[in-house]
Amino acid sequence: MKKITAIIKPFKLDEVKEALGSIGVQGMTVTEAKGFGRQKGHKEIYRGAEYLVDLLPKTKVETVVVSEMVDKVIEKIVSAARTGTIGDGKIFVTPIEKVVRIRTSERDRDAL
Amino acid sequence: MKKITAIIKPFKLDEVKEALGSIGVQGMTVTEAKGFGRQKGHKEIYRGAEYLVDLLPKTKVETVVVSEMVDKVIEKIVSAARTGTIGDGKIFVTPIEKVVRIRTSERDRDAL
Amino acid sequence: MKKITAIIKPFKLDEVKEALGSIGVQGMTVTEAKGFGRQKGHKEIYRGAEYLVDLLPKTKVETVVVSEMVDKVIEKIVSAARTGTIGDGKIFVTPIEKVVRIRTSERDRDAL
Amino acid sequence: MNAADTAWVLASSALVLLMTPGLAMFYGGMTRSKNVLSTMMHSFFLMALASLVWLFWGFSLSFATGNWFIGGLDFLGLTGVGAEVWPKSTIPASTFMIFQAMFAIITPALISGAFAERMKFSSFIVFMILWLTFVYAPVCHWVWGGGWLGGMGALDFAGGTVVHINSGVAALACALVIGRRKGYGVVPMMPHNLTLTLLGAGLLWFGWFGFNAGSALAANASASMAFVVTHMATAAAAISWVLVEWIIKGKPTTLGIASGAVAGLVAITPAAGFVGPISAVILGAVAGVVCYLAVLAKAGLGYDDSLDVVGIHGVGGTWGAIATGLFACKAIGGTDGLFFGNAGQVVTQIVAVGATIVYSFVVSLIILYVVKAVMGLRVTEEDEVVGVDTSEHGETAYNL
Amino acid sequence: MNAADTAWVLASSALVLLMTPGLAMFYGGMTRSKNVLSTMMHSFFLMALASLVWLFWGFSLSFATGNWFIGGLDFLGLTGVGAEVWPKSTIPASTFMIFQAMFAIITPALISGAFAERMKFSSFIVFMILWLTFVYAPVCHWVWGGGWLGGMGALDFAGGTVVHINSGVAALACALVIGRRKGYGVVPMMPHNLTLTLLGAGLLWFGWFGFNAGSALAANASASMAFVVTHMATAAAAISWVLVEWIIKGKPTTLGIASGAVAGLVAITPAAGFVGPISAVILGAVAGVVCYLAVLAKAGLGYDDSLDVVGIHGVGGTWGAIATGLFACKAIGGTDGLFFGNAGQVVTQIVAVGATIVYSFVVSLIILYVVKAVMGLRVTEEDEVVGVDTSEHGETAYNL
Amino acid sequence: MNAADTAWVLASSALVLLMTPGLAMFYGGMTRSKNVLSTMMHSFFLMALASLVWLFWGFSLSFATGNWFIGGLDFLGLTGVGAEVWPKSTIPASTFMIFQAMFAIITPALISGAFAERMKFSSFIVFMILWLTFVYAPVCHWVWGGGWLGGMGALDFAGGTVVHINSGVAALACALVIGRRKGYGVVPMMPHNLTLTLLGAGLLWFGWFGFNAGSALAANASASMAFVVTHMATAAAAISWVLVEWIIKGKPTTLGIASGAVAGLVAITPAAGFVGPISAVILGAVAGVVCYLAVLAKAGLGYDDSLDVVGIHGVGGTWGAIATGLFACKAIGGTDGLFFGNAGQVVTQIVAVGATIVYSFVVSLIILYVVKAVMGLRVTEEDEVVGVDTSEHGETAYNL
Ligand SMILES: Nc1ncnc2c1ncn2[C@@H]1O[C@H](COP(=O)(O)OP(=O)(O)O)[C@@H](O)[C@H]1O
Ligand SMILES: Nc1ncnc2c1ncn2[C@@H]1O[C@H](COP(=O)(O)OP(=O)(O)O)[C@@H](O)[C@H]1O
Ligand SMILES: Nc1ncnc2c1ncn2[C@@H]1O[C@H](COP(=O)(O)OP(=O)(O)O)[C@@H](O)[C@H]1O
Repeated sequence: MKKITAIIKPFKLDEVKEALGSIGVQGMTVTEAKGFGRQKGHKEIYRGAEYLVDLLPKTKVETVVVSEMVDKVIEKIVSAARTGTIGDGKIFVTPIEKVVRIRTSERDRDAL
Repeated sequence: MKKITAIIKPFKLDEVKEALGSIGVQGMTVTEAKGFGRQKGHKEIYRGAEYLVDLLPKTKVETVVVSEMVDKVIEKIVSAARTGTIGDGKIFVTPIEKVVRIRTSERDRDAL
Repeated sequence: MKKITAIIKPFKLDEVKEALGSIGVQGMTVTEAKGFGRQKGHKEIYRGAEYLVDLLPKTKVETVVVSEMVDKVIEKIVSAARTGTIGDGKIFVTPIEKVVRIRTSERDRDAL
Repeated sequence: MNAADTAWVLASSALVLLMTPGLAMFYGGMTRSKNVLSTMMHSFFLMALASLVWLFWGFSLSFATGNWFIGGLDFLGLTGVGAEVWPKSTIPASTFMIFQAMFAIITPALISGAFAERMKFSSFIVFMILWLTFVYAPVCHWVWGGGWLGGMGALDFAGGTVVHINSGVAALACALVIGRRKGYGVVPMMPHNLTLTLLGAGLLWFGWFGFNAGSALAANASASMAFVVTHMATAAAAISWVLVEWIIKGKPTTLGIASGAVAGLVAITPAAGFVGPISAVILGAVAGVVCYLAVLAKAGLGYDDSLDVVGIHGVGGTWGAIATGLFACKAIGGTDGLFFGNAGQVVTQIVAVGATIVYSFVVSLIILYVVKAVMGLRVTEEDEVVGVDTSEHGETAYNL
Repeated sequence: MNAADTAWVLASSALVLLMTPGLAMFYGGMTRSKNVLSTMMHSFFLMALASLVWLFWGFSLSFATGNWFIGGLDFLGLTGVGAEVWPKSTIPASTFMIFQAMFAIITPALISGAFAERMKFSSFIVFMILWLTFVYAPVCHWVWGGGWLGGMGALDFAGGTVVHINSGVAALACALVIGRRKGYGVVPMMPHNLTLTLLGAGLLWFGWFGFNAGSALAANASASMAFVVTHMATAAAAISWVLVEWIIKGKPTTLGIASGAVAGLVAITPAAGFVGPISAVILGAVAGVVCYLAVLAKAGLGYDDSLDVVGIHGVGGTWGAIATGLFACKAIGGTDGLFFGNAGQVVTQIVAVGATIVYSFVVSLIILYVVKAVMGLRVTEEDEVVGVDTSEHGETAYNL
Repeated sequence: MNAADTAWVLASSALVLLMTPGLAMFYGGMTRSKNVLSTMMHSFFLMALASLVWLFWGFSLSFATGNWFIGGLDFLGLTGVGAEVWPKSTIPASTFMIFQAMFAIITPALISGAFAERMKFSSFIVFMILWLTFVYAPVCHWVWGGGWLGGMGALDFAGGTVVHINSGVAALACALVIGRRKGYGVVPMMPHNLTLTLLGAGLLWFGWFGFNAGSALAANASASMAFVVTHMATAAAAISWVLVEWIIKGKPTTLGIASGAVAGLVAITPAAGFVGPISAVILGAVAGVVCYLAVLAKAGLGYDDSLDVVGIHGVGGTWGAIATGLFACKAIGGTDGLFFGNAGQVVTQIVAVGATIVYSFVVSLIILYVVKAVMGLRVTEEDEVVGVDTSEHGETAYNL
């Protein structure tokens, strides 16, 4: 099993959720984050004091899937989250060794 | 070493924290998250516009432990976080290659 | 590629960001978190009801880098985030199997 | 009709109206964020509901000529409550009526702090209609509408018995009958937004000048002195609460100063037109300490009065009503109290307090049991865990 | 000059001023958090901008002697608007002027709900200067300044046509010309902070007593009755809105009670000094239902009036103006309406409503097209996605 | 005694009281979220503390007959401050006293913006008791209580010297003695909640009508004109601040409009009853620009006046006091200023300004050094990093 972590633009969340649903991904966990990268930030001004805000709002979507699904999931996320402008975000894949469903103690594939 | 990530219902956090403390887990990091899964959401209504809210508040608890502890930790989390109703959440285990304690630069097991 | 996750004190974020920038780390994702560990919390009092707050504000910084960079990154984070007092935080390293840049579909090293 | 007095009482009516949104903020900030809207809804809904009850029958039952216990039906639907001057005043009857309407709003709104975070909204509505009719209207009539307590010489300038003891005692009945919140004493139940609570406290302090100084029903020296002592008692109570908690718990808190201020406002309410500034300071300082200790004691007593209506309005109102019998000074208004040589006034005050406590408690209990039997009082456990904002109202307060 | 009346109108002026920050909260809470500052800026900027327009030419065009359509130039820069008593009143001209200034602030501020979350700030300023000059001033003159509608006997106690229909119709023009928000109907656009909206509703209710009862321009029985019916209509509308949504959508909401209260306040505005309490309850109850349905209907009609200015102020104001022709009662003030035997008043009201709708809509459209042609109305799509707080104002509301 | 004037001054007193919670919001929103409660506590605690100081000795030292420098002891504990009419007014002494009490609250509360986010709470209390006694009471006496500045003909309608210059200069002393916040200029210190700041600005604007128009002590044409010019100067300053920052920094901000409005309110305060509307616009417009530049200059000067008390109240108050000497017009009230042919008035104003600056600065410094020596002024560095809400008050503002 693998965990796919996608850092996306916040307003793309609904589209990504839908895209994943369409290929049967049944669960995901979403966190608010701030991202720093190539995308340039903006200036904020408070009574004349200027701050460069280069940590921009991003949404982190994590979903654990069976290894066979990984490529399909990536593809779906990419097509749903892409706007073509800098800052669209990244996808990371990490290995998952065990999964447990708390409610039933089911394990691994059964737990997804 | 392994990282155990538990996605739980927010009001179970105190019990999980206590349960982990009882087996000597000395550190953890907690993040607010929103979860999507089998648990059905609720409808919200704002001046007649209805929204299905299917991203539900969850709490993500991450703790890095030595590999021997993994099963005990999982067991403790499961028993503390279970309510038996849908949405109780999941536990994921991932490998950790290195750990560093920032204050002392201690490494790995010593750093936990 | 590896993911380096640093749990640091929030007011150290800017220094860490700068330190990473200085060695060419081009991207990172930052999340607000609460940490539990050796650092003792504080008491809060609301109309006489006392609560021990032992989940303290922390900032989680995640950056995915090529494997060769790992040690340099760790070193930089440690020196930027250290105050020498309990609660300075931890650094964890995890394997990353794939990286995709959403905007371009570039993969792995190219995607960082 | 006196235009200046009318201007003052109309302005005061607006000020008292604002106290209820103020209360909504004050209470709302103290709940957990999943229940803030429900708590604010209680206050806002009463701004509407209590007004209509007042218009259709509440004002009549309180103020139309009746017997020792309850008013008559002459003013049903506000018939005949118009431009003519209200007896023993210099303002139109409609002005008097609307000023009093604001009191009929805030009193039940105060109660709602006791059952915050778990009350079923439909049951809330039914309870409140019954309570306004069977508790508020009679007690209001007793004191201000020609009933037996006023007749016997009990002093209540702006509502110590009618508003505060009454709501505080009903709150105790509510807390006892509805039971504790799930997780009470186990999971932390911290205020979710103290800036909201402080804002509410500020609006309450501001609006209370209308409540107390407006109760003079004229823009005269009595109103002015009521204004002064309201302010000074509040100042003293705010400080005494903060100091006592600083000594006992080690920190002076902002929730403490907000709570202390409200305790002072409550305690000075019955005394406002009858005492001088130094008396007000003593009265207020004692209120801050006594209410703080009453709130502390709650933990030991076991009931879950979510937002401390009993400790602040019940205890503070009782202290204020009795203290009126101690500090009242004829030179300022009303009659003399114990410290000015008239021991009998304390007895009268204690009788008024006792009668209000017993009546309000018993009738509130009866109403609660009836509503509970018919439709239940609490949301389901699951709804309570999710939060009543979502389960009862289909809303979330914050999407930041 | 009568000091009591002056005191009352000055206090009312302050109350009406506070409505605009109240509106900023009410509106701000309903936007997404990335646009809350921009929305509040609209209201706050108008507190400044409309005041200066008023001072330099707005008051003169509205109230100086002129013709049937527009006032004269005698009061440009407030020349001669000082201590002397304002005609047919007992207050200084300066008091009358500043009371009216507050209406000239809130009316355009109301419109801003229609184009929230996407309007260019510079275009907003230009639009508002033109709108105040070419729409607000004439319509105000028609009704209150000696123009044709007042002359013909149209009743508008406190601004049903001048303020609410006028702003509601202009809002429709704005929503149509500026177009829908990006993602409207697709991405969820939930209110980001309902406690802010409730606070705003509370401040509006409070301030509206100045708006309506202050419009009597005296501290008399008319002011008192205006105060009473304002309160009671609002109560009725708040409840009827909540009940109808409870029936239709299954939950009684806090946004509903806030919206219903505002709908009631809007609808009673033209009728305030002319109707009795029971009429006010009926008028308000209908307003709650009608405005709720108007808001529901928006989804079908396709335009994106972000914060429902059309449904609440346009529809509520229209209902209120017509209802004034139904429920007005000479015994209370003004002339009789249909239900008191004078059918002609409804016709007069309908003419006034119709004229205001047509004039306001057409001239607002023209101004919008001119501004659009010259400088554009909307921010870029990218700026809209990021949020106008950052892109137009370089700020973020919350760093919690 | 005149009832209308009493009604107006009582209403104004309530309005001025509300300014302090308004200030708490205004200031609180600008701090980081870990320090918001502590900042609000400063204002709320002063609502209580300054009131008691006022009651026991402050009012007497300010207003009892004394010498050129300080008042007498006749009114200690408010002895004899009751229903009788206050000299040269038509209102009860108690009304005059409580109106003035509100000024004694807000003045020290204004100072607290200078040391926000790092002051020890116990030292805060001691400093404020001393400051009210040794700085506020004398300066108040000089100007309004029969002291030398009033005697010499200095014009200060509502407190330009007493309130604003006085607090602004004390703030400078505080900022210099307490030192900069840890991380000042290095870590970002953005406002944590601008909606709170805007709300505060709205409440300040609203309450300031009581402050300035109430200072007429009567509901007359002078109050009315003070109201008008207060509003218009504020409008002009809000716009000029926003325009100048738009030009210099490229964006018009909401913090800018809030700050500009306050700058305008400050600057018009001494001039309120003495100038006409056009003068007020000029006075306000200049205030917006000057205060903006003063705030910008802070960065260069190196002290850390956290919330810009010096730039807004010190500089704005100074400009306003001098401008009173320029724009004052006998036809409106007081005496003529330079532009109306009386050059001497500017000199008088400058003397008053200079005397206040020197006295307030020196005595504030002395008090600060004494408190610092005895008990320290700052929290520990660790407490500052954690935030003073937790370390000093054991609370967290938000648990959302
Ligand atoms: N090396 C990295 N490690 C972790 N997160 C990253 C990394 N690089 C980028 N990100 C995340 O991806 C987001 C988008 O990256 P950015 O460089 O701005 O644009 P793009 O992905 O289009 O090249 C960043 O805001 C950050 O959250
Ligand atoms: N495949 C997954 N990847 C990541 N998180 C998941 C996944 N499946 C479930 N979750 C998380 O676990 C939570 C509970 O899952 P859910 O399906 O609702 O109930 P249960 O775990 O009881 O079957 C979800 O809200 C989500 O946060
Ligand atoms: N085993 C762990 N797993 C995950 N996070 C941890 C672990 N131990 C510590 N942390 C995180 O690191 C932070 C600092 O740890 P703490 O024990 O307080 O101090 P120190 O790192 O200086 O020894 C904690 O607040 C927590 O967020």
